[in-house]
Amino acid sequence: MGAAEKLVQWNPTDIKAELIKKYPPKVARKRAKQIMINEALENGTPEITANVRTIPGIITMRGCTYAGCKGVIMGPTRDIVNLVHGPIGCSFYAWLTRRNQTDPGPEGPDGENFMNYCFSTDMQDQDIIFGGEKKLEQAIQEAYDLFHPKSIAVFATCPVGLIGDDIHTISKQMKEKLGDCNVYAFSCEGYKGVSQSAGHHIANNQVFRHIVGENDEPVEGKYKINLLGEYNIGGDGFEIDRVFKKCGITNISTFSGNSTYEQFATAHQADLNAVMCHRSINYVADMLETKFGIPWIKVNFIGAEATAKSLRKIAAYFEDQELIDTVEAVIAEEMPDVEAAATEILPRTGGKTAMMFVGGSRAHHYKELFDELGMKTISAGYEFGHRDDYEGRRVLPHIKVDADSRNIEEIVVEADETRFSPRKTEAELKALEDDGLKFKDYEGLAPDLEEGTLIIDDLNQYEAEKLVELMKPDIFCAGIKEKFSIQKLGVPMKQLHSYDSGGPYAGFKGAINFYKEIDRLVNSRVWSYMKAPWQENPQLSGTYVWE
Amino acid sequence: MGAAEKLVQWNPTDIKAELIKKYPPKVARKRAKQIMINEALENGTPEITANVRTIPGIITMRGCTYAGCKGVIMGPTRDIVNLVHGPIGCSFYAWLTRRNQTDPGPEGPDGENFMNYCFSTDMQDQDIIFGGEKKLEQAIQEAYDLFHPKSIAVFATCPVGLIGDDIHTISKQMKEKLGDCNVYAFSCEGYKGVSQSAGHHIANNQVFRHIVGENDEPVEGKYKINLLGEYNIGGDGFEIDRVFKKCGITNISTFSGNSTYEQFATAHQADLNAVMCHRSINYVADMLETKFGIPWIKVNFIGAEATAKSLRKIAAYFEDQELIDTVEAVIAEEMPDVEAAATEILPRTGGKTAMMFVGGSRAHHYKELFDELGMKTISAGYEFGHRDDYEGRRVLPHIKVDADSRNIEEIVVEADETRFSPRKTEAELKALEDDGLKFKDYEGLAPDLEEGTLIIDDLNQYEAEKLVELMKPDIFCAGIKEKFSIQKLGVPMKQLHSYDSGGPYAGFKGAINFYKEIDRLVNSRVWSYMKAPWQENPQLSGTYVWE
Amino acid sequence: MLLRHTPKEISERKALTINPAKTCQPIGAMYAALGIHGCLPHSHGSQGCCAYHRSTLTRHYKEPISAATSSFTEGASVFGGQANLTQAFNNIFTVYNPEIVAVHTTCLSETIGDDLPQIRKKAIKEGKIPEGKEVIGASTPSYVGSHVTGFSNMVKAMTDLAEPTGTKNGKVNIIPGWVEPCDMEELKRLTKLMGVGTILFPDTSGVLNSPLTGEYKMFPAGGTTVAELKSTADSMGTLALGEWCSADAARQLDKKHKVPCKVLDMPFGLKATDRFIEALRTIAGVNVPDEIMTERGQLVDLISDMHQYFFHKKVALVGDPDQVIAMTEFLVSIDMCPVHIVTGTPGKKFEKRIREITADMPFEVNVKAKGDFFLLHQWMKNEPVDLLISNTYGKYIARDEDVPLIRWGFPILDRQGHQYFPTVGYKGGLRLLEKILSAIMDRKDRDDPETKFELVL
Amino acid sequence: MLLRHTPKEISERKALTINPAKTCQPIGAMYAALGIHGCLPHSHGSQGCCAYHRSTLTRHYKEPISAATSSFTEGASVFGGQANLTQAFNNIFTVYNPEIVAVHTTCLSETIGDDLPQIRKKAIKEGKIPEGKEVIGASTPSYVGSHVTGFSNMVKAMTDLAEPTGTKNGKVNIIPGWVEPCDMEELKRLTKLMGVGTILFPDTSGVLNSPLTGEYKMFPAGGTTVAELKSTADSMGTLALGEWCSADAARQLDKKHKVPCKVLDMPFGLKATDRFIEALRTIAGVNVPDEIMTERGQLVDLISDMHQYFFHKKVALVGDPDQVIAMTEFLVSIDMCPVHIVTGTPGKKFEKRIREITADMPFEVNVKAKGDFFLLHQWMKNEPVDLLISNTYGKYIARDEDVPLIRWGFPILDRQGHQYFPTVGYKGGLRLLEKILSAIMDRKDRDDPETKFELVL
Repeated sequence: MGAAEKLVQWNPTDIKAELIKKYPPKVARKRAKQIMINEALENGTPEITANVRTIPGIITMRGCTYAGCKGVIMGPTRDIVNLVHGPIGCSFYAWLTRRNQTDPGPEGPDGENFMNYCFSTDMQDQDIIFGGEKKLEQAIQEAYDLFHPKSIAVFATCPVGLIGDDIHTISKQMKEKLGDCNVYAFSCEGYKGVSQSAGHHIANNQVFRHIVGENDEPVEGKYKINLLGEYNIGGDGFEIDRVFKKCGITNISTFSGNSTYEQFATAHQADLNAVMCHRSINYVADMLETKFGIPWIKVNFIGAEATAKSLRKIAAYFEDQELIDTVEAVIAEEMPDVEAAATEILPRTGGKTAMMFVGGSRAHHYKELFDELGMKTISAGYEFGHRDDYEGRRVLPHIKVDADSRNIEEIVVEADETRFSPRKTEAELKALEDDGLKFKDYEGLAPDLEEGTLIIDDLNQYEAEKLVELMKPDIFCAGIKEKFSIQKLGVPMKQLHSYDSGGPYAGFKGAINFYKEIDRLVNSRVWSYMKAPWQENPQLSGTYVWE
Repeated sequence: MGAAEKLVQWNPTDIKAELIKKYPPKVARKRAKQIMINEALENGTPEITANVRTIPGIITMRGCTYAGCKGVIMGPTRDIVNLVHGPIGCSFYAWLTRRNQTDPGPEGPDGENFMNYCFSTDMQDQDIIFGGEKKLEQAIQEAYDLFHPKSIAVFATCPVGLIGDDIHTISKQMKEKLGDCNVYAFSCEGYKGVSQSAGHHIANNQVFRHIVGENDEPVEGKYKINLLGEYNIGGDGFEIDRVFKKCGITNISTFSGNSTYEQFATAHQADLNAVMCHRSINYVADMLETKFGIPWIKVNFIGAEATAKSLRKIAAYFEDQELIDTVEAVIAEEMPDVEAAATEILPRTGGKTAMMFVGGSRAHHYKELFDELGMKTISAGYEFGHRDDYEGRRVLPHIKVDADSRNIEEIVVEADETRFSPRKTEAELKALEDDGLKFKDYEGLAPDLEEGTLIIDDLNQYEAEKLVELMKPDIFCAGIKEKFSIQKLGVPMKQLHSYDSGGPYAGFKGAINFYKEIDRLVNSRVWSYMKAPWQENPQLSGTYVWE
Repeated sequence: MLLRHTPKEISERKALTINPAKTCQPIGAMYAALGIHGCLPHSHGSQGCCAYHRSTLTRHYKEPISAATSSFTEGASVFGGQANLTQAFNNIFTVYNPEIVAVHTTCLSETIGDDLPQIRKKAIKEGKIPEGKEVIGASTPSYVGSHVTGFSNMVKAMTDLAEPTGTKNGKVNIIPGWVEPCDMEELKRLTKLMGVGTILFPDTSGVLNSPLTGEYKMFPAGGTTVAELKSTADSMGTLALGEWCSADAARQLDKKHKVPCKVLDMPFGLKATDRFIEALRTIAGVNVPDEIMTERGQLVDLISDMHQYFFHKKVALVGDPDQVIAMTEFLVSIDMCPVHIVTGTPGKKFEKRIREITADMPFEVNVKAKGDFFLLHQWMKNEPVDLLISNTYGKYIARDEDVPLIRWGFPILDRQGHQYFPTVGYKGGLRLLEKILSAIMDRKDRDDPETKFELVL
Repeated sequence: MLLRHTPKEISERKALTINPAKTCQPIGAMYAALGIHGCLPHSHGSQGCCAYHRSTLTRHYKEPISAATSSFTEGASVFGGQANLTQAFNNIFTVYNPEIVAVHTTCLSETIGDDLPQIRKKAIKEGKIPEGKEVIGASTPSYVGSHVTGFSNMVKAMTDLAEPTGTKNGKVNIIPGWVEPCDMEELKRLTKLMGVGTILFPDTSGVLNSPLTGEYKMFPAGGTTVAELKSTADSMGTLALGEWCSADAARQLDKKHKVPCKVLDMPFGLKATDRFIEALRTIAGVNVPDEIMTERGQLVDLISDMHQYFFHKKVALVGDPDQVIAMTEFLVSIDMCPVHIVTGTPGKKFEKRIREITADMPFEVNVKAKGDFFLLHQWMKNEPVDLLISNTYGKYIARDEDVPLIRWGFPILDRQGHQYFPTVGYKGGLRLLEKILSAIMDRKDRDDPETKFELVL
């Protein structure tokens, strides 16, 4: 059954009221500002409160700054030894749990790959009392002696900041001592900021400060770009790279799916930055533009149409007929399979409804795929998005910076004396803009959602359960923590962080995978088993019908 | 604890009385004749009754004629399609259940090997009513069309004889029709004879009649022998062949472990027949001598000493110094490992006791191994042996042939006009005999057992349980059917038909395997777990001792 | 290759069975008889049959299997087995003293036409069967049907003991069919939870999964007692689990003693177990207790959690009709696709039933009754599968075709656990799912390229 | 190779832990708290901790895991978490209305020195904790001990609820330690069979193996009730299963309420289960019922049947101290040889105990407390084994070294069954043997040359 009749008795305002009515007044007031009924007006939408503190005691989906920094951004880096300075837990939980895939490819089986390893200083109480600097230093040395990596990254967990271990100085000293190993640190204590988002920012800063631009050896390639904010979950990055290769586009560096140290180090040689996950990576995009003169555009490779559109944008940017033709040829070659799959599956998915509460961009990206399946997104939101991710970058100037955000370093970048070179003149950029190519722009989620759609920031478990009970979506998308409470309600739940164990869902082949997966989920007969026959028809006729 | 003190309160006569006292008089009388208290006299032992009917209703270890023919003798033949004519069961039960190993070796992965297959005409009621000849004919044709084997052997199960299917004529006709495939049949209905033994005889007859001597292409080799009555259970044959090879002895054909059709067909070119299992194969040995002039000697490769002894016998027969020296060298090379193993294990096995009730020769052969382990055989017997297997071939003339045996064909063989050639002159044989090499001779089990040892023919489940309860052996050896009733009594049981899943136990390496296996069994801590702590010490002290 | 001579091309075979997926009636009769307390099965034929059946059952259960035989000789085969059987009765009762002897025939005694009832009558007359001891007999010609038929015939023979007392016992007869001892235990646990008094027959629990204590009991504690078998005539009804294994006995009780019956599928998997519980619920007019509801919900939960790994995986399935039918329904219910289905037992209605169950599956289905492993293997060569469910003989195909194997059915000669961990009921369903999952995931972990190797599944 | 950088040569590491065999205290405290009925665990720290623990427990159980957090910000970290926690209490009881909130600390709140008891007192005073609701707190600094320590600390905190009424309740407290929900169920089944009234705490059965019914219960049916926890002070004694997991709580009850205690090994395997049953028997002065005797005998039977396959097989074993100690004893008792033994949890007495258990093994034993998977892997490279028993992280080593893996312990992220099929008790022993056997035999079937491929094992 489509969502329509299910929704009939509800309007968004009632639902919003339902969601917050049980809260203590203070909480209710705060949550009210984070729940927006979309008006989808040309000239923007009402303001939503986002990137604010999580309410203590309210069961949130959010993680911490360390998770955003070590887990999300640095997690996928293959040949960097990621050493966590702190008690064992933080390092343990971030060990292989995000399904970032990596391919030591050319170097083959002997290529450096530390992603299957977990490195920690395993701080003990005496380290907390007397300080952990010596132990960190020793740990860096032991890691170096065992593996001789080209780079070691140090991550701070909560106590480190409090006890005042100077991880940056230690790293600097060890870098000098070791000579052939770049060592640097991230002050990504879990208590910083209000969510993973702060960790992204901190990671962006240090990667840019310590790695980007380190290698000026020219990278070959006709159309050189970086792909920013793609983490190769379930092999998404592999599929996108497959398409790039087919188009003749050289992806110098992905931030940070399937990435290597050298890719970051040479990223400044690209002529365009294509930004996937705006939330987690826009800082690097901006800094690359300021320091090296590389423009950036927002792209989205989730959804076949979106992929085609993004490829066309890139081709348009390079203003090269050969590339434009190749891109069109590739699209023409890839789309038939996609359309065939859609045609077969659409009859079974069309008219169904979806909810998405993930990340800082995925909720937006995946709406594309559900559109292609004829499914309506009836509610969506981000776990750690900012206002600009909802309302678009046009609101950036108006976002008030609160205490939590102010604590996150904002590094000032200037044009590189020797290496800054604008890839396009102002005029060229203007011309491209007039042809519809938007630079440094992101319009956010809201405009893409229908009027009346509930947009909810930092959705929590209580609201999720209520939403599902009230609106009965055909599918709900979030993360592992939410998966089973939703499914207990008899609604299939798809993880859009880890993809359960599916993927890739990006690009053309990914779209087909996703169509099939959603078809499997929303049409699974499993949900019909929840009630036993005698629950359907409980009365006890004393006489059993024998043969 | 050694057997000694356990036995103290029993003497063999009492035990024998115990074993039969519960029987109805008729049964008691019969069993009394099959239970012999060994006197181990130089000039022979008292007479035992053997190879007589099993008593209906008494749970026997025995199988049937079909099992002896198809299962034992023909089972290990690799490249012959063994087609069972009858209802499905007989064929199913003989499918891969005997652990005969085979090695399509030289021909590699493409070498013919039908041993993993099970072929049956799966007779249905209409076949019983209207006869199964047409179906058999068709089945032979289908087997030929699918596999193009060089030979197809047909086996009759119980109903076939009764409904009068003429399997021999069918086989003859099909052999002619197919041209390049030797087809022949075995009338081995299960009801014939009194045990597997009749099946051995029937198999011997047909193999000799239809295969042996079929191929006169000379076989190369300096010291050519056949190994008779070795079935390569658990790889015994592989080990023996390894030793032969080392000694430079050419084993033309093993009857029938790891055998091929061609080996049988060229067996008449050997200069000596070495007989392992006297019971199952002596018929072929005799016929080969009569028809082709090949003498036979009894050998035993179970036990390191026995293996050395048997090799020396063969060397002695060929009267060739080079062979004699090689054999001595091989023995000198192999024995140290064996002795090392024995020295290590003997302290743990010495003085323990064993019982063996298997086959028609194994009970005798394995006594050798237990001797090497310092273990005493306190009772033994055969499942389907004849008097000569107990008392030696000297009693052959005195064995009265009863109705059951008379029904088993006794084929008359004459010297082959063209191919008969005595390998040794009467004088040569005499000389060798004088040097202690016995031809065509087997002294049987009894002389090798201590005086007073209980020798029991066709031991049944009831007697086995009683024996174990009364004499508490440290290990009991028989077949799969007996394994677990014995072990329930807390006595380890070793299968000497299938070796459980162990082996090889023949030759030098086999001896070491057996030492280790018996050490594991008689010293296993498992048997100490049968009683729970509270059974050892059942009284209930009301007050529990807390910390 | 172990089965290197098996060609991909399939040619029709009219007379030749290769690698059978069945064996003969008597072994089924013997297994069934072991489910009666204090019973000694007796094979009326040449001793080889008995030896083979005991060996096979022993290898499957790793337990002692006691059974006697008439040890036919050539003479008996000509003049009839009456003398042997009568003598056997005398020896059996004297030496082993069972409560009851359950005689089954063989192709031999059937071909010569021995008349069991008449021999039994005569033996009683001659006092060869002591007062208070029972002898039942089943005609189990090896050249008809299969081991399943023999099982069914012996279970049917048990109903000869049924003796109406005139007053109902308020119980339900449950005929479990050819399942493992632990399955019978599990059925008893479920009916007990439901609060339904039952007579389960046969019942091999406590017989073929007995403890090691240092004592050998020829007749262990378990099994349906003769008294219970007599009382089956007084039960309110009979639930026969499995058309092939159990229906005849149930209908016999109906025919002879007006005990109404219903034939259900064996309760393997969610739906068949639902029908079993629903039947107990309505017959006894009780509510389904929370404990059972929880077990059911756990099974549904695991299905939903793991559905992504089951979805559209292809399965080859071979076994006995009742088991295979229920398993096919279970596989289909979790969106797996049994594409090759074989039973060695004849019966066109088997193929019909399978076609119904698999009707809306996205793949074409090969199904054959009276088929064999050779055919199944050829099918697999033509359309490969992700999983093979079979008795131990499937391991040769599994290794050659490099397909994961789940051992299920009879006989299992090379693994342990089947006699201890039930696969019937909701809990049994959990075990089946666990086995299927490990099979699929072990293979995934083995074959995934390192780039795709997963920590979390 | 997945772990291609792991060298065979072992070099001493003073500061660097690689591939840990432990995690931090709070997750243990959270798991323990889930074993109280109607309890919401609360993590007093930054929200990342809570998110990580919930994710890991969810991946292990494939069940919803509800827990709240104080969501520290930088401010809270400077000025203390009292305000956050008090606000959390208010929100929790208003929105989720649990019976009890079980608070555990983190490295963050411990480092800044938050004082739970004081915060709790204040919150009660301010009415942030409603009448009749309970709050317990455990100090679980991540930089001390391991997840096992955290579990133990939370179980100890449960004893703060103990309230003597003056009259004994005639029951025995049983502290099962960190075992699976189904293990706790099995322990309850065994004590019930023994006729011993017990209070089992914590008890996650019915909480972390809940059914799929279309209804989401934040607080499922299972768990030890607050009333039961209060009553622990009136029990006749406490059996603590596992020195590391359970002893502290038991000794606390002894100290505070004179409830005598005994620390036993976790009942994995024959001997440890014998000691557990023997303890129940003597405490309650009852006889061991046949049903348990039969289960025991079945375990002994399977050991004897399969001994030939276990004999002198080498095993690498990694896990938590109490589990590994019991498993080591079990392996040795079936003549297997655990040659490399690691726990990530610190504790010299672990190494001592293992050395005692393995004293007369024919091979040298490597044992390390506060060890890691990296070291275990290096040991395995130096002396290969036939079997690895480990949590899911062992799969990387298993694949690289081509060693069969049995998943046992925490966390298991890639297989199902562990929450449904117990490994404690005699029946649990049967399951362990089945798993060990299949692991060994699957490998045998894979590796045997065709000439040695076996039908019967």
